[in-house]
Amino acid sequence: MKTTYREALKQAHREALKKDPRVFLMGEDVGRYGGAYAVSLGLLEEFGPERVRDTPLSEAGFVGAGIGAALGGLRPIVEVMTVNFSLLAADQLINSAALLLHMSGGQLNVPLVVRMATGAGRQLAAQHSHSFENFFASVPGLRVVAPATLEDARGMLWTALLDPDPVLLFENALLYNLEGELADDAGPVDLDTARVRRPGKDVSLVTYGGSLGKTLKAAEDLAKQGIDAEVLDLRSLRPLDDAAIVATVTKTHRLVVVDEAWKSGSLAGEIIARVMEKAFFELDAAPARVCTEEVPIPYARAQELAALPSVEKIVAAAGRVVRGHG
Amino acid sequence: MKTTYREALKQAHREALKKDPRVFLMGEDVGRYGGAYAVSLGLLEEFGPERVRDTPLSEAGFVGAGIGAALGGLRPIVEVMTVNFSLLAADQLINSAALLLHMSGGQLNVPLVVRMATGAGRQLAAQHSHSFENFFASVPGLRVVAPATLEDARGMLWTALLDPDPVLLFENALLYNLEGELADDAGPVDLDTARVRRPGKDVSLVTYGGSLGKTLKAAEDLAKQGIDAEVLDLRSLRPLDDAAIVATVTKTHRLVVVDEAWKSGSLAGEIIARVMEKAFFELDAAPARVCTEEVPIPYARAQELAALPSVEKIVAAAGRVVRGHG
Amino acid sequence: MTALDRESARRFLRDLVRVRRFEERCAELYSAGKIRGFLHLYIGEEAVSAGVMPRLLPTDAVVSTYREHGHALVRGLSARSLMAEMFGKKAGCCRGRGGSMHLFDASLRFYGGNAIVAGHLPLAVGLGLADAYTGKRRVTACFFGDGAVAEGEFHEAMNLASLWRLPVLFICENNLYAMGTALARHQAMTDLAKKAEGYAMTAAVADGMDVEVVAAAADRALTFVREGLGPYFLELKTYRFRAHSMFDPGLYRPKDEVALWELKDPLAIFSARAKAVGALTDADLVELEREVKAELDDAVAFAEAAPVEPVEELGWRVTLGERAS
Amino acid sequence: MTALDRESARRFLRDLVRVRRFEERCAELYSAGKIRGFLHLYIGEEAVSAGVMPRLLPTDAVVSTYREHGHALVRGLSARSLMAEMFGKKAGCCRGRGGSMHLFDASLRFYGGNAIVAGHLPLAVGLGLADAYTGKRRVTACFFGDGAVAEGEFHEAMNLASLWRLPVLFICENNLYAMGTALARHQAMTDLAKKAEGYAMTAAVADGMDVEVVAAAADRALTFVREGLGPYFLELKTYRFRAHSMFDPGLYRPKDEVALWELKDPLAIFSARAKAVGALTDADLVELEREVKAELDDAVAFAEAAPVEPVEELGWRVTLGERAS
Ligand SMILES: Cc1ncc(C[n+]2csc(CCOP(=O)(O)OP(=O)(O)O)c2C)c(N)n1
Ligand SMILES: Cc1ncc(C[n+]2csc(CCOP(=O)(O)OP(=O)(O)O)c2C)c(N)n1
Ligand SMILES: [Mg+2]
Ligand SMILES: [Mg+2]
Repeated sequence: MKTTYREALKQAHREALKKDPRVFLMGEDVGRYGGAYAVSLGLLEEFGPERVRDTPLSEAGFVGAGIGAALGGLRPIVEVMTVNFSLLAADQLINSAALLLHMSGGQLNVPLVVRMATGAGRQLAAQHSHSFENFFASVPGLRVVAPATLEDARGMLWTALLDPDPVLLFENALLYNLEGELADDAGPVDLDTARVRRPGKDVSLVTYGGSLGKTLKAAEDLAKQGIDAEVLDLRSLRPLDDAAIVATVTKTHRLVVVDEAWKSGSLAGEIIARVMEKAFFELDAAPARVCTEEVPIPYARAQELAALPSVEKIVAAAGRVVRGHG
Repeated sequence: MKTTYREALKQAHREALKKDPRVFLMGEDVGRYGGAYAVSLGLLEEFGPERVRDTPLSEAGFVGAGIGAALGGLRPIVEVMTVNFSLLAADQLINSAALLLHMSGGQLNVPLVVRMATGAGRQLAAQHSHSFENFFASVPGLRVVAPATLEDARGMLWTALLDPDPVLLFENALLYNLEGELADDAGPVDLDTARVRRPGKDVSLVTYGGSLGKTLKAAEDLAKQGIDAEVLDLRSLRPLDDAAIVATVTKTHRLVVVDEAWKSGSLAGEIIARVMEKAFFELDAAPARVCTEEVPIPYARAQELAALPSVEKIVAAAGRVVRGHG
Repeated sequence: MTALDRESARRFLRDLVRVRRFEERCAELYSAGKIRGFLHLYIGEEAVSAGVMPRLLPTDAVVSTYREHGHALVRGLSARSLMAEMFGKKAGCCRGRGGSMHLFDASLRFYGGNAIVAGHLPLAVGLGLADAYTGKRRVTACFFGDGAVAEGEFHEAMNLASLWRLPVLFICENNLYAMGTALARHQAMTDLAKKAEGYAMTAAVADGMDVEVVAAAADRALTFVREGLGPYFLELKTYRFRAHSMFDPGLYRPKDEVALWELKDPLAIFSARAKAVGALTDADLVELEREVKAELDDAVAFAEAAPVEPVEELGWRVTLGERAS
Repeated sequence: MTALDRESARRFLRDLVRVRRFEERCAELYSAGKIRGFLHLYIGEEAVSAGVMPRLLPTDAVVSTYREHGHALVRGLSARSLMAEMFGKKAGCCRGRGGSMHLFDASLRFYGGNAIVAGHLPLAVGLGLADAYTGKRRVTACFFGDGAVAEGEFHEAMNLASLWRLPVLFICENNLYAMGTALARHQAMTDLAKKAEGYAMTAAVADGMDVEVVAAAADRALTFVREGLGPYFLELKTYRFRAHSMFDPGLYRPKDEVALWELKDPLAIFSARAKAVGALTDADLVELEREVKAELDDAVAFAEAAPVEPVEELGWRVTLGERAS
């Protein structure tokens, strides 16, 4: 069936709300407004205000309430409207959700799902264009995933709800309108493994989330230049699927990581470090990162585009890595 | 003169408060209590409550007020008692302090200094043992430094106050009692450069902050094993002194990074990625990271020690990197 | 309220009309694809800015939200610099980097244009602190919505300002909705001014649709703050006539509620009154609209013609200090 | 308050004495190096826990701070499991991972032991939400200090609880200081119960040094919450007789203030009264002290002898789910 990423997410919510009475959705404007990105449009009418719960602007408060509700036996889906506001809930996500299980001596697990829109590219300027995935992915106790396809948008939510630990789902906001085919019986997918989205032998392009599309497009362009790129979609940002990362690098011996975060401190850096630690002798050339420039992301279109990873930048980086410098 | 890291910091505060009437210190318990780590003990009496200002428990509020005061022409030093509570001020530090200059088209710089204690090792358990330096170091618009010596404790504050941009000073809490010699005329130091704290030729041990002491000790132990390690103290975590990092690796061709953060997403990973990007052919062996294990840091002594980087772990990692695996 | 003279009537109406027409023009330009990103219109709420802003002194500071075109315009940022900003041009007040949500002008002490709800309240506290510290008799006026009141940063800022008796005027533009969430669904205490008591802060409520009422309330508040009596919380009840942003389908408000508030249109109310008391004539209104139209035509033409910031300047002033790397 | 019978007098005094002696033992053991990290003693504040806790049902939930030994002990965590925890032993209630600041017992619905000031208030809201959602008639009691009231998380939690009418009892242990900062230096509104009005929440204030007064106040509050009337804010005025933590030089409180409060010692007051009304005798007191001493001697011996968690178990239950890496 033809559908969109948004619609796939919505169906995932509907399924979860139907299957398990402990599941409820809460967040700013998820109800009457229908969700800032219209993911939950219609769900309030279908499931009522207890299960599709509008919250005040209180990110720490309602994320913390989600943690408490999970401790109390429910299966909350908390929508933090965007990653930009997740900073206000960072204390709850890290000091409570992530730490509780271990520091209580293994007693208190937190079966909480937190969803948020992430990324730039819509001219929303500096305060509304962040990518903090790697920060949360650095925290033991959390699981972090990034659905980049319709199948994952459809399938990750239920698996996340089954997980006994807090799971953060990062939805790149540019993906909501993504259209494509989805099997009628599409259902839960694993949260553990990276996936090769395009096999290739000359260079590994490792990416996730909103950058997958650009990277696949770059791979096509590279093919025209005679470079056969393999594209690995990480899917899970914590834990990382080290085996898959090492496997692709062992195959191609060249590595480019594409990541919408600022380069310094990016997940792209972590990937490179892991490859060095685990497969040092596999690389035949210096790896490269295609990340966002180290600037607050500007509003003006040309400036914003210049700041973000692009197909051209990926093609250029892969070209350099394959052909050597210059 | 013989002194301590704490005392050096205090003298730096006294000097700043004396030199510039726009400078004031604010934070939780900096006044009557004398600072959670006694850094400001006596300053209230000397400079009065306007300049040594106790705040309520409102991390976002008073960090934001520091930003506003900086915009209003003052030179605030804001003490966030520990990095653990900085999550509550992350929105202010990132969405306001870091972004304002660029997104206002270059109009509004924020000459703010934020100090905080960081790190583990005192059996304070999971919520009080964090190391989030790398998260802040990933944000354009911020400058992040980590004084690891008496000289830097004495000298970084004034330079930070002269800086027109927000500067975050991370003080590892285990350093406050560090004793040593400090020149009577010790004064301001630069915030830009990494420093070789011990020259060596066989392996580069790159580190910062609270791990410098362990790393130097490890270098001594390695010397007994016939391994001559060079120890590089990063000092500045943003921007990183790439030239110094590349220089040491170009000299030794072996790299171990020591960092008290959790390994995934650590600054140690960023260092390795940069070395790969900028000096790929220099390394003769896979680099290694000695970081904190990926667990919430436990209270029990043996468990906490097992979780943290140690002299033994550094020695072992360096040994492996120099001698090859095994 | 003193009797309305011709001079002040013209000023009030001019500000109301400038903001209204500016916003209407923005809406059109958004549809035409000239303005992008988020765009939050102030239509319906003009009396707040037109009432408060002229009572501030040039030495005072203003801190606002992402719904701040009206604040910026009445504060004195030129229509040209605002329009160019929204077009993403270098001649904009922030070189086109900020867009609609981030309008700044340091020379006018206009501190944004902040898009994290309630994140700017602590900044206002700090600006007030700087004035108190240096003994300057200035006021910082901080605008925010009803939705912001639920945020922790609101709470911390209110306590700090009151505890330290800082010269900050908190102006809550209570338009009854935070995006699609009605006040009673986001606040346990819907009488927002009452919340000020919890911070021992003086407060008042006023009709935010009547520019004269707003101005009088602002005067009382400003006198209080300027006399060094501490901060002040002013709740202005208002309503936005348009959707929250250009992405908002606007399904959550009853039609008759909207219709009822439209009857309180601040432009309609004020111009009718000004004519009734003889302070303005129909000819004045026509003249005023013509002036404003000319100003906006000029601003749009200017913005259209202005160049963008060159891509090479992307990294200009990420920091102000010299940096090694 | 009903007349004091022997049974309840014993219970009250037992709890007061157990907490007091437990804390004194902790202080000694800290000096002896057996307990490490941060240690925040509850001495002086015992009447709060001894008054509130027995009024809760086993099905209710408790959420507390880092100054929670007294809450944990009266809630029913054994002295053995607490002492072993503070010794960092595997037999501790959290396997020695939490220490003094992080006492948890899921079976008793004792949710910490939370060391980020005010960070646990949203958790209490969530626990209350779960009960409301499932129609369970349970109460979540959340303890916090006066300092926590300044945090944004307090504000957000209070609004949410009241907005959604959740069965949460907020208990503010107002000991007049947040570390070294006196109430009037951290709160613009020092009458904390008044803050509840800003959230349309019912509130009361009571003497937190008198265990019977506390119990009666708790009963009123719990009846209110259990009847589904919404959350309740109970301010209990108390005082800590010791320093904030073992690192605190304690220079910020006037000696005569401390002396004055020491006259209100909850143990002294209550035992005197119990004897005066004939509910207890001196012999009872001696007997009780002996019992408690035996319990604590046993707990310490147990903790001393208990093994630590093996280092190989460091990574046990970082997550509960199976993970690839
Ligand atoms: C911290 C934060 N959370 C959420 C948002 C998304 N958001 C933008 S405006 C808004 C509603 C704000 O309502 P209010 O404060 O009443 O201002 P109004 O838009 O009505 O003027 C929301 C939820 C945001 N920008 N910042
Ligand atoms: C968010 C946060 N900020 C600061 C601290 C450090 N700190 C621990 S206890 C405390 C004082 C808390 O005072 P109060 O809430 O009155 O509780 P009390 O200690 O008096 O029981 C402070 C500042 C912390 N743990 N968490
Ligand atoms: Mg509003
Ligand atoms: Mg207190």
